[in-house]
Amino acid sequence: MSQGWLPLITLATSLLVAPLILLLPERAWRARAVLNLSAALLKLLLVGLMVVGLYQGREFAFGFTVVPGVEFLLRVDALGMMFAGLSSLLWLATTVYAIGYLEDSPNRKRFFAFFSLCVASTTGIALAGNFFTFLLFYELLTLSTYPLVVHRGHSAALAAGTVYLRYTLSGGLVLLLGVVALHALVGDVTFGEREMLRDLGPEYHSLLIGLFLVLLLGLGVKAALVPLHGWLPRAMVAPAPVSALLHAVAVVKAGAFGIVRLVYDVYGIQLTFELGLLTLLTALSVFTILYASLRALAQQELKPRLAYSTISQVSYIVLGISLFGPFGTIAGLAHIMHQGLMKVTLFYCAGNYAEELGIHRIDEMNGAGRRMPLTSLAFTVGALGMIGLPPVAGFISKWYLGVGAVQAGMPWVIGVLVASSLLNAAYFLPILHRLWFRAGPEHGKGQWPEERRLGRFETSGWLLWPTLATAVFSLLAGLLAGVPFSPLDLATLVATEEYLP
Amino acid sequence: MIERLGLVTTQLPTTGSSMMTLLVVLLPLLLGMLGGAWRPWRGWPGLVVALLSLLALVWLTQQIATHGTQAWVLDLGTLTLHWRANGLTLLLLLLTQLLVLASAAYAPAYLCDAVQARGRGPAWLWPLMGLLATSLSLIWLAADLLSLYIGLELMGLTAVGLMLLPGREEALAAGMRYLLLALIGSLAFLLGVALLLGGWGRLDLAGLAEAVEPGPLLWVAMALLSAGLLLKAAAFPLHAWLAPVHGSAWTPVSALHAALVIKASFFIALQLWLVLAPRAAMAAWLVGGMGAAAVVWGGLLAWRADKLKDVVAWSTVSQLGYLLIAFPLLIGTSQAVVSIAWGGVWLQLLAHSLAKAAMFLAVGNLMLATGESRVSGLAGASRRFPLSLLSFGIAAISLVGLPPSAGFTAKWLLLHASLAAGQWPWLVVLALGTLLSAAYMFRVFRYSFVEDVELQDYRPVPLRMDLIAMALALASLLLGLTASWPLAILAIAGGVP
Amino acid sequence: MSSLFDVLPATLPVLLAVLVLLDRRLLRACSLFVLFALTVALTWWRLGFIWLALLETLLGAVLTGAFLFHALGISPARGASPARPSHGQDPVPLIWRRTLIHLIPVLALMGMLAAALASLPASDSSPAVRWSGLVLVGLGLWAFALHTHLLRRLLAFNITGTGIFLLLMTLVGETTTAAGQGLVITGLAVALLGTALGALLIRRLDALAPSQQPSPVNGRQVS
Amino acid sequence: MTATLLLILTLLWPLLLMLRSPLRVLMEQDALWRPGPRPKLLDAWWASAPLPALALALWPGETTLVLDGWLLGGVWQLDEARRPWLLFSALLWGLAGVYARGYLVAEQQAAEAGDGGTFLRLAGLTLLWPLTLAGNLLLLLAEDIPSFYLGFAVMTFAAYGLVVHADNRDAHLGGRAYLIMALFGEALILGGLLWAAGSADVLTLAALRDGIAEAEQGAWMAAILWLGFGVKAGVVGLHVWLPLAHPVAPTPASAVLSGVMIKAGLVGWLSVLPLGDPAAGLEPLGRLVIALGLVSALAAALFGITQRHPKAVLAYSSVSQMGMLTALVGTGLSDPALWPAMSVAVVLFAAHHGMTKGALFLGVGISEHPPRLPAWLLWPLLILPAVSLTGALASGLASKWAFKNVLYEGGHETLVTWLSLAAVGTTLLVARALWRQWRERGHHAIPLLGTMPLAWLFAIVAATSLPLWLPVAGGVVDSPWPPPDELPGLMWPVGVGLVLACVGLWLAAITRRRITWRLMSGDLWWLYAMLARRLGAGLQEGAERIGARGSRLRGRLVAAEREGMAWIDGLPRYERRFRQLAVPLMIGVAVLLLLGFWLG
Repeated sequence: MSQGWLPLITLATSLLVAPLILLLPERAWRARAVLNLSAALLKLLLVGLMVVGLYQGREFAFGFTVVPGVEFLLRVDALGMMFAGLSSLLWLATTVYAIGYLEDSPNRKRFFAFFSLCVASTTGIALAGNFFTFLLFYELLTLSTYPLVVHRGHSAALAAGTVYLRYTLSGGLVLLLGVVALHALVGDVTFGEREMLRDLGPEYHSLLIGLFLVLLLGLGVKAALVPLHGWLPRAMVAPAPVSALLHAVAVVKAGAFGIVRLVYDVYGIQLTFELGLLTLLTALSVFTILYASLRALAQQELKPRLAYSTISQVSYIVLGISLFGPFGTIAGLAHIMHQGLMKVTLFYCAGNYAEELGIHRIDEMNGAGRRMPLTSLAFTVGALGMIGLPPVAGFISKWYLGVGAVQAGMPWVIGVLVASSLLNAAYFLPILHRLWFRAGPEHGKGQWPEERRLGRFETSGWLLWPTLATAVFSLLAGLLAGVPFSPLDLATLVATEEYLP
Repeated sequence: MIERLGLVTTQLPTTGSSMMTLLVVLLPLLLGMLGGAWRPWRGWPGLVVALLSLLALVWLTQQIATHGTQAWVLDLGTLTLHWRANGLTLLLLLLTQLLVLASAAYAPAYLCDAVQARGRGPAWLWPLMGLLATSLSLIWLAADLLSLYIGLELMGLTAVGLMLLPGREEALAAGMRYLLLALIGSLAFLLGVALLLGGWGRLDLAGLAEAVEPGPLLWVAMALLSAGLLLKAAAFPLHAWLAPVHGSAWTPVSALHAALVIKASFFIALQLWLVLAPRAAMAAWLVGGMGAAAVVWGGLLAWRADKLKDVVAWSTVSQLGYLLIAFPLLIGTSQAVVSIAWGGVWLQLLAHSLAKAAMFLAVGNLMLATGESRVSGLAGASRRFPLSLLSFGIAAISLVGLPPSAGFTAKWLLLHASLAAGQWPWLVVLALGTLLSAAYMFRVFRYSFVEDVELQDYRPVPLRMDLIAMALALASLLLGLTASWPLAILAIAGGVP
Repeated sequence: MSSLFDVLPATLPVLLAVLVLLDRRLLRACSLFVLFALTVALTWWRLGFIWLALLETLLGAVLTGAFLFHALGISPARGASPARPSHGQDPVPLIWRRTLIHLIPVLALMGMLAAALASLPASDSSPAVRWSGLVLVGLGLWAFALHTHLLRRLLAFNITGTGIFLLLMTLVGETTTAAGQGLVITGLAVALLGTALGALLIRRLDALAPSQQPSPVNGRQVS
Repeated sequence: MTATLLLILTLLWPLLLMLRSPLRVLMEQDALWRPGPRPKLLDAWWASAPLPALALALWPGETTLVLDGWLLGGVWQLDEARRPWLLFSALLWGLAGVYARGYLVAEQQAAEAGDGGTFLRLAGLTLLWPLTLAGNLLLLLAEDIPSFYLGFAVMTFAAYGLVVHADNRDAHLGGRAYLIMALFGEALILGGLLWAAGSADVLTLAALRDGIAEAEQGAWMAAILWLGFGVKAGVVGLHVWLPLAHPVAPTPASAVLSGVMIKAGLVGWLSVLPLGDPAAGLEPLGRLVIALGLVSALAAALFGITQRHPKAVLAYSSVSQMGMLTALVGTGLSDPALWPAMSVAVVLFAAHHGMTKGALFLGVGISEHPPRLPAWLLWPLLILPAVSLTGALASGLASKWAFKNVLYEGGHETLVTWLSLAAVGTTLLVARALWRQWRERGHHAIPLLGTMPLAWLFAIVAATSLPLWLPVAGGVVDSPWPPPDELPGLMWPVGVGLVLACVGLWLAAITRRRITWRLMSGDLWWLYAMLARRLGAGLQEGAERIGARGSRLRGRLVAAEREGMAWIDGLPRYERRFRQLAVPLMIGVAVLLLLGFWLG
């Protein structure tokens, strides 16, 4: 029975940190840092324990009834563990980064409290065992990220916050309606009980299609599928660690993860396929991938470009899901992790450039590689990964996507992948060129917008080490994709569960 | 349906529970009198004594959980009064005691801070508050129309008196309007009661439930009763007195009023409908339609309101609309729908009461601290009054109906019930209401996050005031996941047929 | 003769009520209201409700009247001279269109009531009282909607209330008289309390804004 | 066991060397910004990067290394087919590395003296050179597709740094051309590999070849892959980066670019195309490949002679030679039966061209900075690899004989004729290159025993003696040299070429007029660039139009929102009515409810 408490404790590590942080005075930054870091480490440890337990075939579940027929359920499965692992890993990195990033800025207490809450919601989403619990944390995520988005408090941030709320709350509402409708149809939907909907019979099929669309609409907002993506580029006004977290794990991934759950654990891939919904997902994601890449190409500032790149990359996950067959599944799931690692690296780098040199626009980046070689190296790794070049993790995703597309009988998707790679290259390689091969202020041409010397190295160690760590991780995730416990391995585990009855 | 209301019972009350019930009803009044005599400037001593009635209530709960619904028949000569206590009653009593307690604990510090003992107002606060608690308890317990009428009138007049206490001009004008409309409302109620009495010659609800037969007399009586109660409950087209009244009232009074007084009228109306016209689906739809209009209208006006208290007051109008949707969901629908909606309605009532009280208290704190009553005066508040704002935020979560609050769970149940009943319009209404309430709540937050504002002088409020608001807000939040607990109380002893 | 004896106590209050509600001078209207209450008490006595007659005299006529006069600024201690002469004059702005429009809902209500009453057995003791009660209700509500002056609204409310009490007591049967009396007594007490509260409020509003012209009580449009 | 270790070391050693200097810099904090003397970057260790590869190529026996955790499962192996490639690639890389130490000595000295900019530029080169090498070696040794693609990509992108090393306008133009074309190539390769590997569900190259042969749409897969690798191999139309990138790179880098790296495209073809598989049914593709190869070979020659920069001329010569190789690969598709014999010839030809072209490129540097050698010795040494390239001598003769022999046996006389014509072109090209070298020869002599001349001399020796040491599949060819009676058939193109060259020279001499019309090197690039600009402008216009429409729409929405807000702001005015009409409204509600009750 004690195992049932493990998910709960994992959730509590970050959930309880929030009030504790609020209780600490604003000036006690050391205590806050220690608290944050120890909680992050503890959580990583607990998630590790659960992953090991999962491989040993143990069951972890915790639940109680909220109202008759509706259960709060935390459960550990391979899919959730992937997401939880990612979030706890990146939480650790981002906490370190945020401590350095927000040094000497106001409202740190509030920031870290909501930051913890945000991670707690992400963990909750990962551990949710049914749609009700999922929805709970999904909405909590919206709430806890809003103060982070408007953290700076200037009018642009507030406007972005308003847009963010408009999108996400409406999406959440639509999702709520969908989930309630599903609940009214078949009762409590525990993830993995796919037979509930499958056994409904053909007369329900049109209803199921409608429900799927409603749920997709709700989840698509956070996943930033194209007509619903408008909030993401604006949310860029948030501080860099927030952007990093929003893009890599928290909000965007929550949406994508929700779609994964919807397709695999609620409808079941077989039923989704039979209803013809996979084609819809494919079309949607393909359009998103190309459209967002084109938009990214037109951006002149670094963070918006990265934001559009996120929109495009997250759709890879949806694309992977929509390809019927184990390879597509593996691709989609592995990309959840891969994209998280790579994108978080890129955002850390963007933050480093902004903090150390005051760089926000792409044309200010000339020669920054010579001033900040390690950061630029990390950026290079991330960018190459986004393009899908080996040995960075992005290649693995792309490979499986391509193979999955062929197996799903849609080889034309490869063309989309290739086009997307080219577009990615078209908007990342010029940046790399500027970083490494253009003469800039370091060569006596012009000067940095706002240079500060934050640390002994090229920038403050708090900022540098997380950046390097995630870069190395994203490299290793690709280079050593075949070893046990790698993202690919976990994804394969999930996919086998899904396709083997 | 009347079983759910605890009107059918064969249980005779135990002496202990009778005593306890009396204690629960009368103790607040007694304490109020004492408070009026002594005018406490500290909340704690009174609070400790007031815990007595809470303890009595707990004991009563225990009794009823073991023995089932209890009913009392009071013979006063030829006049018979009927009282009963079941799960629902207990829940409402509990809520009342809790909120009155919280307001009472909040009031001394508030009065000290805000009013500085101007006039005789503060002396009247305590007895009136006690009286309010008593009359509310009476309403929850009453099982006949006479008791209900007495409770209703007592409550109405007390509420007017409480609202008038600040003694400022705008308070008086609004209060006068409130008084007149409340009186008219009770006249309509009385007229309805008169018709019922004339038609079937009895006033006890259980008896009436069996006796009444549909016909013009019943319909007219019900129409009059409902119209009067809806006026008192500030349902949509009859809501106009509400916002001005709150604008100038004292914060703890506003909290009590929005949380309980309005709910009492709603409770009576719903009870009468369930007892007397359980199949009048069409009329229930009309009430639901009023609710829908209330949701939209209240939401829109709250969104654009300039003053903080107006935002909260208009939000009350809007939220009451959610409760009015209970009518079409509970009346003339199948048993399955009713069993879902029943929990949803009362949970919504609980959630809204707690959250609204918390919100009024939090708003009071913010207004005291900033010295500003307008929403835009909150600029920069998030840095300076994090606790007040946090309690406001948590209460807002529940009001908007975002998880994991009780408001969310209630909304879930209501949505589920609407779907199960096939009544699609309510889905739209609930959705709209959520969006609107999110819009006006987050508008407040938006101002509070503004950073570039010069630091004006402000007075921090005592921590205890913040803590009380926080406690209520947390209660409304935590009820979301522990909703099975109030639902279990609802279900005990006659809650489920 | 007996029919006249029956009809007179029933029609007298109605007549008086019309006068109360439409009198241009407030002081006179208040005085008429006391008279009205006394006739109602008479009606109670005629119907055989002695307790009610007594209470009506005490609560309805004496105390309510006292509070009404208090609202006008006349207190027994200070004699009969009104503090503000303007209180005596409150011309009722009678615009025909408004008057008629406000009549529509009242008529609708009366129609409803009539329909309901029609399905009941006719009052064995005093049908006239029932109808006068009905008319009083309509009259009061109509005046309430029509007037904006607070005191007049209080008067209208009291008249409506009285109408309802009359109606109520003609409806109760033998067995339920006690219940009916309970309701009426509560109602009377509430009406008194309401009037008292209202009167105090009017005084207070008056005291708060003495400089406003015209005087706040007269000019105030509390709707 | 030793071979396996050597295999790992082959790939690891360049990476370790690469990391050495940045680590050294990192050790001393702030070394990057500190003025003053810097460590020596191009030392002997640096040049030793390809030594393990060389050792591995010479190590007897085959070896296979399976790495489960690596990418999607790594399989690296050295077999007889790979050995010649590895050998000549490693050799040329080594020679070029040694040569670079001499060639870049001026920059090296400036960097050591404390010129920060030069130091960083040089540091970039010293980092990317071993990385490119590692990619190249991985691509040769990899048997699993991901590793192969990884090697290919690493080599391609790291080489960008070598191309733009000079950091001037031309260098950046060359770099851009290189990168854009390479990206297209990579994209096509990725697409083809995914398609083919996905259809067959395989992860190794051998299985991939079988898969393509069996696949229903194998022809398309093969075509895409052929085009993808064709970018690297300089197939006509895709070759535009070669003449732009080669002249601007430092000479040793040009040597490896032309000598080894463009062979990677060829290796790619050999690795993924089902050559010699009669079941593949790729004959039409084969014919197309042959035709394109020949066009490539001839057109490049014609265009190349108009160039002035010797390295550009040599680059066109590479295009031409690769065109010939392309045609030979095409026969593997169109006439599968011929392939077993032809593959030997192709390897020989490729190795010959790699080494010889390497030597020629290195020679360009030598003619600019001639060592202390008498001119009668220096210029024949410079001419020797050129003659070899034309096929008149040494390794050129042997390789030409090898494929002609096969082609004659297969009955492809026409093809031989065309190839001979191409050889005429080659002769003209090398003559032109040497002429330009002569005209631009330098005078500042460098010591003979420096690293530069020695590496060059060794390259000439190795290039000319290639057939003697190259372990072509199944051992060294029994008799690499053609029988004497075949010589005229092999020699005539050279003769014709020489005559034409002399005529040209004579014409130029008698007219004494400079040939003013000169074609821009990079030929089709300019066309592509113009088309791309047009397309870009069109896209931009379209985007602007869409953007304008979007902003109009947004403006309209904002206006509507503002109107709506204004309307909502006006709502409170109705509140007064509600307040005034509370009682009638209450009655109204009652009436409505009554109606409701009445209706049921």
